[in-house]
Amino acid sequence: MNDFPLPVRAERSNPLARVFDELIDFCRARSMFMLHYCTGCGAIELPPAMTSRFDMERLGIQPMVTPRQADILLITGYVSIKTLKRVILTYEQMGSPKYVIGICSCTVNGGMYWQSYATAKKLNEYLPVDVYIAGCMPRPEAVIEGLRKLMGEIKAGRANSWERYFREYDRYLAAQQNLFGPNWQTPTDIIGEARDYQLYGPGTEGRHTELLQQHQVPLQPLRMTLHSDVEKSS
Amino acid sequence: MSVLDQLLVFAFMTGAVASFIGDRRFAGTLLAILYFGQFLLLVKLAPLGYGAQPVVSAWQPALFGEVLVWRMDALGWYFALITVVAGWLVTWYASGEWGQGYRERGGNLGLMHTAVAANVVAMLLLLSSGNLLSLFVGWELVSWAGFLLMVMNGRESGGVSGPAGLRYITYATLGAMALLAALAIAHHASGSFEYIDLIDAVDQMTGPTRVSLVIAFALAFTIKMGLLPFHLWQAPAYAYSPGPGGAFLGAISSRVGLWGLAMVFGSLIGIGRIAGIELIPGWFDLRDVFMWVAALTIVLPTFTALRQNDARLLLAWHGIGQGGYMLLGLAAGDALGTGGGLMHVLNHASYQAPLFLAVFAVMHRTGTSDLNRLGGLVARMPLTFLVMLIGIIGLAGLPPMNGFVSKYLVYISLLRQGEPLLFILAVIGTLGTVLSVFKLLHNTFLGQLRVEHMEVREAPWSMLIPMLLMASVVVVTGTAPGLVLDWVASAQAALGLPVLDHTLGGAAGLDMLWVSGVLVYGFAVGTLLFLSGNKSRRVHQFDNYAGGHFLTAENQYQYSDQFYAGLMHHIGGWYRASFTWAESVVIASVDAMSAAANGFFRRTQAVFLLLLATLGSVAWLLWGVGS
Amino acid sequence: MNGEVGRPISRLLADVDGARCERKGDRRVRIDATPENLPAVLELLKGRAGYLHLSAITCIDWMDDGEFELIYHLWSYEDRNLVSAHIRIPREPGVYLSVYDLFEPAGFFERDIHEMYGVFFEGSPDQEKFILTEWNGPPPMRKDFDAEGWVQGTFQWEDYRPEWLQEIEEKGGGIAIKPEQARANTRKIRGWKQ
Amino acid sequence: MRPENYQAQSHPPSHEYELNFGPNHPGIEGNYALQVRLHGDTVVSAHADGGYLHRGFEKLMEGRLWIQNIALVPRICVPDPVPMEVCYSLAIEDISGLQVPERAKWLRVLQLELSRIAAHLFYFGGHAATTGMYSPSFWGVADRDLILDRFEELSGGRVYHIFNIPGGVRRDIPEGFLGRVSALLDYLEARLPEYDDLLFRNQVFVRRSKGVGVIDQQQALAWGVTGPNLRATGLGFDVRRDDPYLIYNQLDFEIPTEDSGCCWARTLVRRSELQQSIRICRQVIAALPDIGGPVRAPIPNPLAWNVPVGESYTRVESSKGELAYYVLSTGGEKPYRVHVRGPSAMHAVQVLEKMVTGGRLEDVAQIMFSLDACPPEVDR
Amino acid sequence: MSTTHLLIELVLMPLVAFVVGLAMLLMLRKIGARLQRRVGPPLLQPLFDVIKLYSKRTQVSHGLLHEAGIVVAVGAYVAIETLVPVPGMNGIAEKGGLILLSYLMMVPSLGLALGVGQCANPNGSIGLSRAMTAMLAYDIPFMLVVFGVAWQFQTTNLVELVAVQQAGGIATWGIVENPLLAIAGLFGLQAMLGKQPFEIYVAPAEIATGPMVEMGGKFLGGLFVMQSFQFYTAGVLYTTMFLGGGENWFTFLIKIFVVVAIPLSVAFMFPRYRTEDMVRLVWKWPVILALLGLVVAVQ
Repeated sequence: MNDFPLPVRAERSNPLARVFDELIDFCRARSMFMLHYCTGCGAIELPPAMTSRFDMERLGIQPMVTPRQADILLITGYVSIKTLKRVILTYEQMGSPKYVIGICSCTVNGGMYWQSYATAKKLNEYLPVDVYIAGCMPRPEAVIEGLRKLMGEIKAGRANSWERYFREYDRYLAAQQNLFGPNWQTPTDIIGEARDYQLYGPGTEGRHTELLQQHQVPLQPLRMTLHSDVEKSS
Repeated sequence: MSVLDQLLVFAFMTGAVASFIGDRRFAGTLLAILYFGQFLLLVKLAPLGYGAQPVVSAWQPALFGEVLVWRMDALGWYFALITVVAGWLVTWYASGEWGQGYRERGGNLGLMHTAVAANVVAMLLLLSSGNLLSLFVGWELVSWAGFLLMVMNGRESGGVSGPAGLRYITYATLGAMALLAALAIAHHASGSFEYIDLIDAVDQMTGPTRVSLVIAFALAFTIKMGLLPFHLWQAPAYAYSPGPGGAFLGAISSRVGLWGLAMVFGSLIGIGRIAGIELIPGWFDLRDVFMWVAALTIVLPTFTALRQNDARLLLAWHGIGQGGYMLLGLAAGDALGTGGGLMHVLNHASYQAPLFLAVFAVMHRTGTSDLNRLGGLVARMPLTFLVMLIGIIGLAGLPPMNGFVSKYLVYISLLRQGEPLLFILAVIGTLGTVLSVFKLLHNTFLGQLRVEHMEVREAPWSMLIPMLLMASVVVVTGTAPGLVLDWVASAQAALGLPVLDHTLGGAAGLDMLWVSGVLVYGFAVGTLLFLSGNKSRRVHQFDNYAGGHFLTAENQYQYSDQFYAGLMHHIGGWYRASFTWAESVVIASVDAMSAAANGFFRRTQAVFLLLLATLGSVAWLLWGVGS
Repeated sequence: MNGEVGRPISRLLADVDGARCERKGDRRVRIDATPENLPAVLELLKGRAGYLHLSAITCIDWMDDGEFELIYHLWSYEDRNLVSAHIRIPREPGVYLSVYDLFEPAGFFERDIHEMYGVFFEGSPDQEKFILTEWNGPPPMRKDFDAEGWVQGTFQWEDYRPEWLQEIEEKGGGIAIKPEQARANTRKIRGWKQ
Repeated sequence: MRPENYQAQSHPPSHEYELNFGPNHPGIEGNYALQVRLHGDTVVSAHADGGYLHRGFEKLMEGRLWIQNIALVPRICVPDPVPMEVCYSLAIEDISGLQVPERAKWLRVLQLELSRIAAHLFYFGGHAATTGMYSPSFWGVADRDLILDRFEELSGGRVYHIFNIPGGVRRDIPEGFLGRVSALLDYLEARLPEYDDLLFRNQVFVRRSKGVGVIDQQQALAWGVTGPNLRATGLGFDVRRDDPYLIYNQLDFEIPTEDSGCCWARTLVRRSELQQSIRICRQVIAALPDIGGPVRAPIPNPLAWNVPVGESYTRVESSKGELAYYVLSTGGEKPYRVHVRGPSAMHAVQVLEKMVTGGRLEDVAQIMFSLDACPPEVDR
Repeated sequence: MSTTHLLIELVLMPLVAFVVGLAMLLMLRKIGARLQRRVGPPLLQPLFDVIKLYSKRTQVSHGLLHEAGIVVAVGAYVAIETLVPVPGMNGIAEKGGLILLSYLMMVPSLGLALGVGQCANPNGSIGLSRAMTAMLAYDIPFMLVVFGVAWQFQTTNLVELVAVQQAGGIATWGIVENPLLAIAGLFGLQAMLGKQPFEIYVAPAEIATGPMVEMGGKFLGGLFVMQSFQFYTAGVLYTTMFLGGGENWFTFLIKIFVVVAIPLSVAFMFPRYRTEDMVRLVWKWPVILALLGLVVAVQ
């Protein structure tokens, strides 16, 4: 399944840089902003995990409102196809490093809705998933345990599966196109982003991105243009 | 021939050139050069700004046995400098693509140039008037020159400018009548039209005479300045003038009213004597009346501006409100207040003109100044945005721009005099301005770029450079207000007011050099902090949070109409209750009067009837506003 | 009171041809009506007997009979009685009248039935899709739509063979399940078209 | 989804603009969307958009055994799952004529009311959070957790209990359970005054919610509003009393009503209901020791159980309103048709759209929450 | 004062403000946690948040202005910190004064407004319009308070203000001399910090955190920094006006933390008002109190 194994954080030779990297990873692990997006019924166990009884904030986890602000996307339960589109858009709008946690059995393989025409089955076909927390539904302790596991992975510099989305975009796009049809597109520019982050890999572009580029209207960012620039171009 | 004569002749020459070849393609450039010549002559007069003796014109014609005298002092020079620079830069602005576009749209470019030049000449004549007679002549010229500029834009403004101009000239005639009355009183008391005789005579006047003299002068000048309750003519008249003309009018034209009031408060009658006229003994004197009028002039038009959806009207209403600060400072009477008030004239001109020009640049490119049809233009017109940004910070009176300095002086003056209510009204005006100008900036330049504006280009350099020059004045005089305060101090000295003790960085415990310095330092720290993060990645505006939905060009995703809806739920009723009602009454009456005047004018004894009609309308107006 | 409720309804419906009334329980009455007289029945129930509350409209697909059954569940706050009015309409073309003008809640139920069964209600205010806005297949609640088959065809049920399992399998352990033996196959269910 | 059109030619002037409440928005309850068009901060029109939680329950249930579906039904409404199980079981019992033992009935009532309390505690927090006050949700969710603990003790599941099956409940209560429930009720009652101080008597909250989102009784009846939302308009209709099931006709409880029909009234009704539920629970706890006997009627082999031919329209009162199941059996091992009539389906679509329109942006989320609509129940 | 000394102060003052401000952010969250019966975040949580946000790989920006807005918002507060005197450090406080400071404190908001404006999101724009309205609302009582304090002590210079109050001891503190103004000021502080019941411009349930809606990574981090500066500045300003400034760092820190703790504690017990209700409230009670205080001050 993993055609392109991801490198663990490269150890830098400069000890100062190493300490710096470790500090950043430590802070990333200790400050996880999760997106306030109740995708499925597992979301009902998040309020207990967040509120007075289990108090996620003591671990530095707090809910955030928009994808831009968040680090973790919690997929709490089954994702219907309609939701999955929004989830993918949301995921692409989040700022990397970003982590996806699949909560509930339904995200693993469709769970008890395996024969439903409306839900997507395996979440990791569409998005790189860092941690799965199985159960229907997992208890708040399990959710926190899963988050702690993710914390450990981040601290150790191993939680890099967000890079997979850039390196193997074609594969994820294939699954998305399979489900949503060939016209599927989002306003984000994953390939350009992959180039920006030096994550452009052999799997970034392929058959499916070609299909995407055929019909996608590329949304170039609105550059500030001065008089002279436009004069030249026009 | 003194330098003043050279200046006046040069100005006449500019006007003549404009009227003969103003519609040629190269005329704008030529005229800009001629204005620059005027500017150089003014620079030659610069010693006036540093305490030199007034310069007298050699040409002193007699009229009905009285001599017309022109003499430029520090105050006049200060105002003349602003006038000529404004005239120069707006002409430059109109000299290139804007002028062509204006002509293509069917505008009479030559007439516009002529009108601007006529305004400059008239104002120079007025500002250098040496006695009451030349004052009156200059006054009339300024009124009619302004009228010319206001009404010439009938077609482009959709027929709005004509009625607006007519309304203006009605008010202006009333002002002229008042000035005539003041002249009559003055001549009666002093036996001559000379300022010095009048100053001597004021002391011997009886109370009622003095009061009526002050009121007559004040009426004349406040109407021109657009102070409450005579402010209703100004906004539409300025807003619908052709672009550079509107900018010129908005920047300086109405400030001749303040010039007049400065003369009255300073040399002619004296603020001390005005304060001596007690309306409620021990509580309320005539100076308080001026201060309260000024304070209300700050607040009410500002909050009217808040409701405007047309960028030009919004700015024009603010122009009225800013006049309140100047008068408030002047009426405060001490060195700080008058210094702040006088400095605000230059400051106001320096940001109001580029703001108008920026709006007209946007109009030039997009064809509209309706705030609900714009948005997101910062990506397409960044320099125009910069000009507007600097302008609005100045207009709102936030540090480090120059608008803050002059307002600060006024605030401190009020603080020292223990006037909390006036102080808070001035603050409310500032806050209202912040709200209103942010709406202007947001709705024009921020938010979603509309699809029909995707291909819009930045304004041409012929328009940008004058705007940027003026905007740079805002920054420079904000950082080093001492440059202007020197001139202001000389003007104060010329008026016989207490002179402001200042440094290059400011006055009254304020040092803008330091403040600007730490702001730059702070921005540098902020930039360093910002750059310490990873490089940012630009995204398209459709790549945006919409509750998880996909944004497309079909979504209307821009908040601009009813921008302060929450506030208006609270104060919206106050507008309906008082203000728009009065406005509609006045508009309706003025319209009726204009129509009647038009009818009369086509009869035989035109002049007489016009005079009669104007007087009648004025009386009716006064009654209408007063009740 | 409860026992008496059935009778007034039957009296009420005496004028309507082809409407039969049957008491099913303490507070349950079943009416069998025809597509033609159902609006009249409902109007009578609402106007004369105070059946103000349309609790639900149920649609049943009798594929073998080529009919849809529509059941209108009405509740009377006064009588405290629930009436279910049954009608059958032909499966093709699957068009019926809306009762929105009588019962506003019908707007939602008719919209729901429209997208789930493809029954079109004439006069309903909004027959736009609500739930299945991004679904292009046939109306899924019809019996001839094979959800499981669709799922099998759409999703890849690749083997769950993580690395650790592969290691075990290489060593001869583990349980390899062939796709055709996996539980996710289509079982024959009565009334289903394969 | 709209066609991705990034190249429109021109825009109308932006007097109106769009905002999307949801699916990813803190002002929406769960995964649901409400698109509003606004002028200033006044809502011009609103368009509910559901289906994000659609799983096709009704289709799924046609493909599963009667007994398998018991595991499926509580998932239809996550915050208040017990009524789903009970209603489905009641329907099957109605069709097959199973006689439920008396003790099981009382146990079901106990669960139903505990579930209602839990749902209402959850609701208070949600409603307060839409007005910017987060402390009640922290308290409410934590107190609700204590109820979940009791459910866990009873059934092994915190949220989905799957405790009610056709014929009764799965097993009898553990030793000392009633005492612990009783202590929990004491605790909740002691907490209520604190909630009153924090929320229901909070003047800012009253100012925010009073007179907002008003439905009058006529509109409520016409729009098919049920449950606490209907009772907040002054009509004391409750399925528990007016169409009694289980043993509700043997219990002594009141139907609280309010007259104003605004968000504030809806919250107050739920607050009073919470007290009534505690009262009911206390009656059950008092009565249960005296009711012996089995907790489950014998049913055939559940894996090969062909429920006899028949149909049933069964209603219960969930915390959101009138919940009904239409179950049709053709005598097979699987249901031929199960139709779930959730109360939220009415509240969250037509009623919400109508109530939000003409209102204020500030109140959109509040109105949505005060209706206590449950999106999974709408989408099914 | 030597130039070196001044330069050190210019560096040190914002740094101290940042550290103390972060501690105040922590205090905010701790107070909330305690009121909600929780443990709350660990001690260095705000620092972790800021470092993490600055180290995000993706930094989504909608354009130059979006970036400049954050720079201005943070930078203006850095400048402001050098204008408020703290024990042992006056910075350039003598070059400004109360009125300059009141106006300078609008500059960060303006910077933020520019940045948010380019995000092209109506949620943000509504947030801005509400923030501006809130500013109009609370600045009126606040400026009255400023006027009253300046009149009371006959100076707008913060250094002199502190000196006068410290010379006379507690009896000359603003809060003792004119408690009405102090209460009005506290009211204004609540609104200035944008906490409930005046939290109209963040309002997650209505406009999805308003101005912050498109802010991620270092942009959000910048806002965190800005907020920490804001808490600190508000605390110091209030302390300087009413509590005699700081004799030494120990009492000074106690004072500013207590001052800031009051609005933060109130925040967790109220919902937010609607905009017009907020304006009405702020224009009523604080203004009346401030006017009464002015009467007292002028007497």
